Amino acid sequence: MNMFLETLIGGLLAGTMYSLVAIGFVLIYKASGVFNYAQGSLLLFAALTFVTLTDQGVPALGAIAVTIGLLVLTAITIEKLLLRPLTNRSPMTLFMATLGLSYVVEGVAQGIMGSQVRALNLGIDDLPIFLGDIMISQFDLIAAGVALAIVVVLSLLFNRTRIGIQLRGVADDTRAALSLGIDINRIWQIVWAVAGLVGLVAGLLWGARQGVQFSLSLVVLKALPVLIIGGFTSIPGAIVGGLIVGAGESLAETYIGPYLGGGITPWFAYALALVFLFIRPAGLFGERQIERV
Amino acid sequence: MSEINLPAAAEPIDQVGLKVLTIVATLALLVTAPFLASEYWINAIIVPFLILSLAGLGLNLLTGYGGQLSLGAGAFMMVGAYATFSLQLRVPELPLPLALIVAGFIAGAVGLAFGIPSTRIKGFYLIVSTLAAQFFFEWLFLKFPWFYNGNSSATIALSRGLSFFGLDANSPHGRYYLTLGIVALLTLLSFNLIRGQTGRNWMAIRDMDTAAAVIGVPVFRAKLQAFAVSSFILGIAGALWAFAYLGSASVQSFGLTRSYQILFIIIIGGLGTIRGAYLGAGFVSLLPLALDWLFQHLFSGHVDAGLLQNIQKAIFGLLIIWFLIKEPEGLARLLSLRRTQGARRRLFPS
Amino acid sequence: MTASAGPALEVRNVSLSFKGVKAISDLSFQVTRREICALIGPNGAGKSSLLNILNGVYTPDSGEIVFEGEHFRRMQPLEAARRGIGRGFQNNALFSGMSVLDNVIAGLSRHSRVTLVEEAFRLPRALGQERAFRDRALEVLKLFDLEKYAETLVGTLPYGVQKKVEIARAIVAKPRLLLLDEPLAGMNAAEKQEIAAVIARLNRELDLTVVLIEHDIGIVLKLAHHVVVLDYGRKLADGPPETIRDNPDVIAAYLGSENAEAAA
Amino acid sequence: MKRLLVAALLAGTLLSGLTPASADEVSQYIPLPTYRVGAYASSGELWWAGERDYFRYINEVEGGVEGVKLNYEEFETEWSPDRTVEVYERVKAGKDGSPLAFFFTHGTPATYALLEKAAADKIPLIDPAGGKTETVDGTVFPYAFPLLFSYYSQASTGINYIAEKVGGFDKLRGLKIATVYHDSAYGRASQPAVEVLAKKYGFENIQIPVADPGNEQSPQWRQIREQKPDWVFLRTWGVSTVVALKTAQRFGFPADHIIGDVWAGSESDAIPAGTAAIGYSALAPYPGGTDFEIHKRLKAEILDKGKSDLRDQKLFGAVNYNIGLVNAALAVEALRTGYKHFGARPLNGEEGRWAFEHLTIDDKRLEEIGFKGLLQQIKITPTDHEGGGAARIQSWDGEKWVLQTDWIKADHELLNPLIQAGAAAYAKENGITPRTPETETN
Repeated sequence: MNMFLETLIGGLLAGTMYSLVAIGFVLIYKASGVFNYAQGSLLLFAALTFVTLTDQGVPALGAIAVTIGLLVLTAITIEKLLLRPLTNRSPMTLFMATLGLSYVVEGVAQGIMGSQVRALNLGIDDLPIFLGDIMISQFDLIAAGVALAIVVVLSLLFNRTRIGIQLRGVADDTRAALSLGIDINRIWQIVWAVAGLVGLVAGLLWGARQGVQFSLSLVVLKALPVLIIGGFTSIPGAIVGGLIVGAGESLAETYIGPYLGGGITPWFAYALALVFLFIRPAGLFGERQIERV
Repeated sequence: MSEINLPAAAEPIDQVGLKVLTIVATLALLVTAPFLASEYWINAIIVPFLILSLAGLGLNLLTGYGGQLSLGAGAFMMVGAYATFSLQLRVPELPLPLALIVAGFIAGAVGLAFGIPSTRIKGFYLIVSTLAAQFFFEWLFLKFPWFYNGNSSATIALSRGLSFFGLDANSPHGRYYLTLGIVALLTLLSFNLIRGQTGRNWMAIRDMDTAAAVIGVPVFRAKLQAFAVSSFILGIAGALWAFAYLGSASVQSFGLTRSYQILFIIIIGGLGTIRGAYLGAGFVSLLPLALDWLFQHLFSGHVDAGLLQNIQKAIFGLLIIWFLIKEPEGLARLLSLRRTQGARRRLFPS
Repeated sequence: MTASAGPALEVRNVSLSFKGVKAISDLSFQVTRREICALIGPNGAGKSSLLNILNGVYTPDSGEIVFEGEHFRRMQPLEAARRGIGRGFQNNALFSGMSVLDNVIAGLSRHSRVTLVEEAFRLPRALGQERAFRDRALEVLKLFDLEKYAETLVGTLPYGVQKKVEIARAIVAKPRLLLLDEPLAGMNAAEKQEIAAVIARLNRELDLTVVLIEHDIGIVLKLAHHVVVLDYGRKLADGPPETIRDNPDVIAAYLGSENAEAAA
Repeated sequence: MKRLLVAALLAGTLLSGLTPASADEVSQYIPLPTYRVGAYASSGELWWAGERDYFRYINEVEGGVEGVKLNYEEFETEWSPDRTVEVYERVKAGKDGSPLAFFFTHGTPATYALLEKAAADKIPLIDPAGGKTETVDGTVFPYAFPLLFSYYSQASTGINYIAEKVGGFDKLRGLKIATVYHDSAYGRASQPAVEVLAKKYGFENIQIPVADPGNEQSPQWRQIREQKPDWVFLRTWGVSTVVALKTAQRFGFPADHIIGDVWAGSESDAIPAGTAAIGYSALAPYPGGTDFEIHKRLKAEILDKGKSDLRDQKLFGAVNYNIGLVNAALAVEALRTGYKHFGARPLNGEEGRWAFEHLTIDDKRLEEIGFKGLLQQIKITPTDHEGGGAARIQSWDGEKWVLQTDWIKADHELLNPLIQAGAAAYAKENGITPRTPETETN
């Protein structure tokens, strides 16, 4: 029983790490209807920039400021050179364009900053904590706290600020928002920049866990099932989806894995997502699309 | 050839003549290619180019014609390759061409199974199903030694080599003609499907699936057909990739990057066109070589090799974006002689 | 021709809502065989939603549909097509990447009997069917004077022509019930007359029952045998054109001041 | 304009097929399939720097090998076996008048992919501390050279080291030794050897797979916490090593009871793991460090003259850099052996095979070339394509790798029958008649 509980809790906490990545996708999807495959590359770019700067002796705060500046610039560039020319194209075209974007971001980031693995120490001691017999990872606990904080900050941003309310308008009904004179291009820039920031946070946490290197960009593959389960348009959905995927993977590897020879995590999340798709095509928190003909 | 004499307004006689001449020239070139090109060009460029074209064609039927986005092309190629290996190993009586066809059917059946969700899931949600296939088969074919006959390297190779009804096809020329023959045949069959009822059903679903259902297109069946036919072709392409090009293969030969590569081929070449697969495959095969050459001549020695490689990667990404923005119909349209055909089609309407 | 008497189509107590907002509430009416029934009402009255229920794009929350004596809680799009319900859409839903001819042939899909293999190898049956489909589609195109566009990519044609292609596609498979969503929208007066005449002729010569949505009251009153007025998902009036024109509720709610003038 | 662009690209490609011939002196062509892009670039970058620096040193300081200059050229593969095959096809005919004497595969999967092709083309595949273990048997695999340290030797050396730590082989009985492995052909390659060793010494063999890429390993290490093994043999690669070490720390498994294999024991693995890597040991057929004679020579002649390929000179002497040095040195010494026999001119594949099969580097030679301590003594024969089979053990102290032991040899008597059985099975399946080297001429 303890083993089960520990597996479950460990999985749930690990799941929040997936949620952190997924939130960036949700933001962009809500505002511009794009499944942004390049989110993983942006995450790598953000973390790599930060580490490169601190390696050069730039203090952490300064490095964060410069990284944020670069992320904003990147967001503006992407909006101008990619989103705007592709306005009103199908979600699939946009998706494929972001696939191309990921090549560009990875090429530029690693070309300039090199492909060496960098250590990233956030000063979090990852020593186990025990709750009775149940072991909990301190690092994952902190990551979960950060995820929660991001959700709170984002919901404040959406509900309390003018930009946020405009953004929600764009997400709900792009045409109506346009007719109200909302500058949708600027909204896109802001959202992509915010998604970059969320990517920075996720990149730092993941980077602290596994070193800042190319494989950071692969976490995108973990985020997709999370989004499917939680729904593409809901930030709470990203959290719940992450928890389900994390717990599901952990339990499956422990309890089903041995019968199948183990190593089933890469596809298990996708199988789980497929099951959810059959039951709830729009995800747990997503909005059902109404077909208009 | 009596049509040539008709005063067809659409195609003046000299144009038809030109067309015939082009076809004849192409055929002649294809047959004599092995004697014109070096062994390197056949082994390392032309054969893989043909196989990638075939894979592109397979995916194009599903994505470009059927409108169903797939990131699992590699998975279905993998199934075809491993099925061929198993058949050749365990049913040695079955000659290679038949084994390829059976392997194609197995891949088609697998594609059909992973296509079932497409009846409930639309648009890019479908990539979940195809990615599930990708990861599942990478795991399956590595996990269970039965699939690779338990050898320690977990790779598959045909121990008896390639033969085509008794003809030895192991030499570069043999591989070339084997590949060319299969690719040409499957292209012809695909072309027939596309211009018939099946193709119409697929395109109707791609252009507007709700309307298609309402006017009586059997959407469910047509989608599954698209998955099955596409996977059939991908499966055969996978077997050729493994045994006619690489010689031996492992799951890594059909990983996610392969799936992306096939997708890029059809984006660049032209979604929803047959020749797009060829143009795209040509582009994808030749671009890295061309960039290599260009960079070696321009910057060799001046720029760090790592930087060069990363710049090439970024350029490749930029080209993809550029194609999507400027030429959504890809090279097929760019190189089209009939540019006057009117406004652009819009694939995948939102 | 199957059921001897009774209505061709009956809508019984149908309700539909989106995200809690009622689009149609408890709607009932009947359409008699071989009549042209017009659905009118302001935007958002639930007219298109109703057509979507009739051929299975939407599932109603409650109620049922009776078509030629058979009861349906929910219609499936393909089932609807198979039973002979044709449909034209409000904003053209043509297959933009295909030629005019192919668009119309697509309407014959459910009659296709050839297998994939026959088609891949172009066996006689496949070729024969292809020829038959082509002939039938050309025949229908001729009806609309569209043969000259047969090989043109449909997305490149003007709106009015596309509208005609859509009707051609809807009737190519000889439906018994035709649902048309604003078939005359965006056309000039001459084109409207032309299409209205075609609809009337189809109705007369092919015994086709027609349910259409149209905003041009003048044409509706001339063309339709029966008018159903909807407002906010409810039925406001139901009857022959003459009585509708004089119904004070309808005038107040829908025809309004300027529309009343147009109707007069 | 667009057409012009496409035409230009096509023209460029066609031209790239034609190679400009530089006339006067013919150098030995050495193609290098490399990965500076993609998931494994972090190990690659240093590796190529080491290889290139050594080749440059040989060319510029020693005037080539026996007077023959080395003409090395890189090809990007992103560690993809398919792209390596493409490179192989491209270069197998040689270049500028030089045939191909051997082909570095730079990756186990690529070696697997090329095994049959290279045998048919008679081009030796060189994959030190990698490759297919059975190819140690040169009678069945004349053209495959898993030099130095096969995967079976890795397992055996690891167990030998554990035995040394616990105080003798008899103490292994009843211990639990878990292998955490990257779930791939590479990761599983040592399984048969561990199985035999477990039987011989009576320890419990626990195998735990980690699926690629391995960036979440809680279930695996929870299993370790449950089963409480005494030692963990870590056979991961890339990011999965870092995550393994970090997760081990989180689950309270001591790092000084984890022994990594060759490909899990570089700075790229240890540095990102931070404190979690302190005390972690790894097998080192290629130890890290700059205390070796060759490093002094390179520093003076290459680095200080600004000719190094290293982007960040802090990484001089990193494990991956030293891998590059050792690989390059093996190639150079083999070529030297060949030139002495065939004359100082570029060798072809068959001559290359002869050269590798007669490569001997004894202690004296190691001193001469400055590799003493960095490279073990090597003696390759037609029946033994490994030629070494020993490694030193190094431990991470938080800053750098520190050598703990001298060379520890694998138990070849135990492993050889296993290898020969595997090779014989392969020969039977593929209809190969094993050659009998004793009867061969030259």
